[in-house]
Amino acid sequence: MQGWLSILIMIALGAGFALTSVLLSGVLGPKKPSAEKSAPYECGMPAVGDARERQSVKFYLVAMIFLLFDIEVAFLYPWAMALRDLGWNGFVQVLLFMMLLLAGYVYVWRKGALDWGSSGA
Amino acid sequence: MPDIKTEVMTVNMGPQHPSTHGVLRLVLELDGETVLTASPTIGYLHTGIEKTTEQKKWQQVIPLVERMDYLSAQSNSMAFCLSVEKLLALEIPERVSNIRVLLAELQRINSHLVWLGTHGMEVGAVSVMLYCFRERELLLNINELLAGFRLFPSYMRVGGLREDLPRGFHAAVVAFLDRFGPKLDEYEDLLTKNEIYLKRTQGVGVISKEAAVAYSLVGPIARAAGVDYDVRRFFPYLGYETYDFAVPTQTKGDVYSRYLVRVAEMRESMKICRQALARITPTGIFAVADPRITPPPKDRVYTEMEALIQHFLIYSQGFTVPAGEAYVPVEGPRGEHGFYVVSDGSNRPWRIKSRAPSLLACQALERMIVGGLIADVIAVIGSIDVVMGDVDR
Amino acid sequence: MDADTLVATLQAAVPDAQIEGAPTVDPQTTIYVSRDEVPALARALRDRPELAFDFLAELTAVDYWPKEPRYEVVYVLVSLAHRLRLRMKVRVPADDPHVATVSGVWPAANWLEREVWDLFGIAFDGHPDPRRLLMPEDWQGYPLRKDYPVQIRMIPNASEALQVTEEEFRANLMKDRLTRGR
Amino acid sequence: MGLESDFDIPVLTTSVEKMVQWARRSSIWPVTFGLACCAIEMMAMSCSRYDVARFGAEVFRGSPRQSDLMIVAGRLSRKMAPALRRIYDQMPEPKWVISMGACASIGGVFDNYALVQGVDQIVPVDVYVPGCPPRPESLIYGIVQLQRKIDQQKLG
Repeated sequence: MQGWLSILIMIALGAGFALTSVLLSGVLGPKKPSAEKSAPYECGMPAVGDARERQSVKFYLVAMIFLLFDIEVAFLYPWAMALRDLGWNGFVQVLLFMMLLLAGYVYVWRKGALDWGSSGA
Repeated sequence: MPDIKTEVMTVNMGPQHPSTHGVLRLVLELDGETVLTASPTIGYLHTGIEKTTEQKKWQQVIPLVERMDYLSAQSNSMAFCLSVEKLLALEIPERVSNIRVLLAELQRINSHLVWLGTHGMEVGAVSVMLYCFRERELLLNINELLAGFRLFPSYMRVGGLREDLPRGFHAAVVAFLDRFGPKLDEYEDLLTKNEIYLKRTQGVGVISKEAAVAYSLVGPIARAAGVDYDVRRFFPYLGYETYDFAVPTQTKGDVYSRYLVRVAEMRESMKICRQALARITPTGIFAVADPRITPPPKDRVYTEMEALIQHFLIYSQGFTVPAGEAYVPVEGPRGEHGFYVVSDGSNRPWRIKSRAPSLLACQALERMIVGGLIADVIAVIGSIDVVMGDVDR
Repeated sequence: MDADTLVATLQAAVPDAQIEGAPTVDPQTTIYVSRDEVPALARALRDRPELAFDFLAELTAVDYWPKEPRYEVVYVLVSLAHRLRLRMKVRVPADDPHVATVSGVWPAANWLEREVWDLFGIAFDGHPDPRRLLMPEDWQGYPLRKDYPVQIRMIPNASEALQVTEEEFRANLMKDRLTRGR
Repeated sequence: MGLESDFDIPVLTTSVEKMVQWARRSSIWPVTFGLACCAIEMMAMSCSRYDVARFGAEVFRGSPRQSDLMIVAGRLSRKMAPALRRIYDQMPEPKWVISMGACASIGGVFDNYALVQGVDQIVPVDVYVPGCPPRPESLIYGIVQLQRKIDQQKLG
């Protein structure tokens, strides 16, 4: 249990600092809401629609692809920590895991989801 | 993914925007990140300077004219003085012309440094801005040495200069020129072969040679597209034909070639500055000897009656300019600019129109950014070096 | 090629145009032309190889208020090939100030003409987008006219609608899109 | 700064108000509202020679939502006045305005139809900085004066 205590204290301090600064500014900060203040910011011009405009679907696609490969890297960290005692057997398994994702990457690349440039114009 | 039907999104890159170099409003219609159409709206900095000049005396117009294109103040006041001196048919001493050439070239380096700094920061190279503004402070020290004012020294007057060069002026300019050469190489090391900068600027915001002439683009933008029009070569003034300097041009007309042209121009300006400095004697004549225009020296004003009357007349009524019109083109940092001056024979100008190269660069902006990405819009606005004071006057 | 040969070649190019030379102090030949020959002259100036004035440096106007004809529209043209400069001036009367547009010949003239319309009230017929360029859209009067006061004591209108409808937004954008659609 | 230290152990006590005002004034983030020539001097102020970072004000935020100081740097034309008012309204509440230069303060040399003769007709101004354009040092002096003003302000 001893080892975990220091991590818990660190998490508590981090979260505590974040929470107190947010709460303090919420409590002490003056609040004068007004219609002009809540109007969407359009570089000084009157807004046309509200701020929640529909985005192109390309952004969503790129976000999904990023998420996928990010999790792959997240899995590599614990593997890298335990590399010594996993030995060759672990290495081959990770290789297999990365091959699978590499196939996915090549597929995404071929389908053209990555080329961002002038797909429209 | 070309077959996905996407809706057009309208983005208002409005007057208050960190990278529109002032108050330019661009309404962009985007498909994803690709710019379909762009319509610039200007006028957010319209100061009505041309109307204000119509009620000022001739000598009082110089501070107003310097605040039009606030990055090239010295070459603005020089252009105005040349037009009015053409109307007055004054014979300007050779030493004054050399000093004016030196100050105009220093102003060109000054304006290009602000351009390189802000353009570099917008493309992501923040350190370039800190370096450029550090060198620019040395130039502002020279302006302060001349007239005690950093940005708008108003040192040039119709008929010559305000007073003679201060002591230590030669040493200050030589010190700046010696230090600036290697520093410019440092900036080139930062950007010219920088992989990120090349990717952000090559092939971006291209404008062809014919479109450059059709849209009356001048200066570094036109020379980057291959039009080698430089007023110092085509219609020489102030003895520019006696200086040897090259006019750098490129052919591709994209953001990168404009960068190359401007940096090469800074080197040429340094060459001209050295040649001009060699011709200028530390003390000597600094204004035309015409009593109607140049006020007498102070010691004579205290002792002689005529000098007192002449001094009083010049500073109360000013001088009258014969009726007529004149336009002397000058090669400013942003290309050909000058003042179309109309006089009706009184001591106040009738009409002053400033030719604004930035206005036409703003108009041609749409052709450069359509088809590119929204991040390229920022690089292109930085590359055409638009000064909104010059656009809106 | 000096002043009168330039005027002669231009006269030969457009025979029925009355071109009247004018004395100048600066090295630009100055000519007065009448209002309805501007399009023909503009095309001739740009397309004739021996003239080749393909660069419109400046387009502005001057208001000689008490004198009649009141306005003068000034075109400053540069021939890059022959290194020539020409100043073409058109007299415009006060009662019906309009001139034919040259934005077809030189695209640069689009904004320059809008600025002259905005500040002087001289209309350019055939202009693709005749709106104000510098002043706010709803501004009354033409500021650079001599009879317009320099200072007008007016409370600045700082309050504007929070929300603008789609039509109002589209209204003050450029009407014809230079590069419409994909 | 109102710090008392009446114990022998190294502890300082102060009131909440003084601590909050000290926090507010030592990091004022200006919104980039550079209009004309004064903007060039504002940039020179934020660069290495005059370095406003020593006073905690060198982060120029692009959007008004994240800034608490508006430096109106330049001449305000009539067409831009509504945009200035809107940007001022969209800034979160503890906000201050510095009117930099003669044109922003009183219209400066351009007394004509196109300029708003003084920004205080549109937004409440805290500090006026004279000069056309003011030297970077005088703008820094303006910011320091604003910091003194914030020190005496009451909370809430």
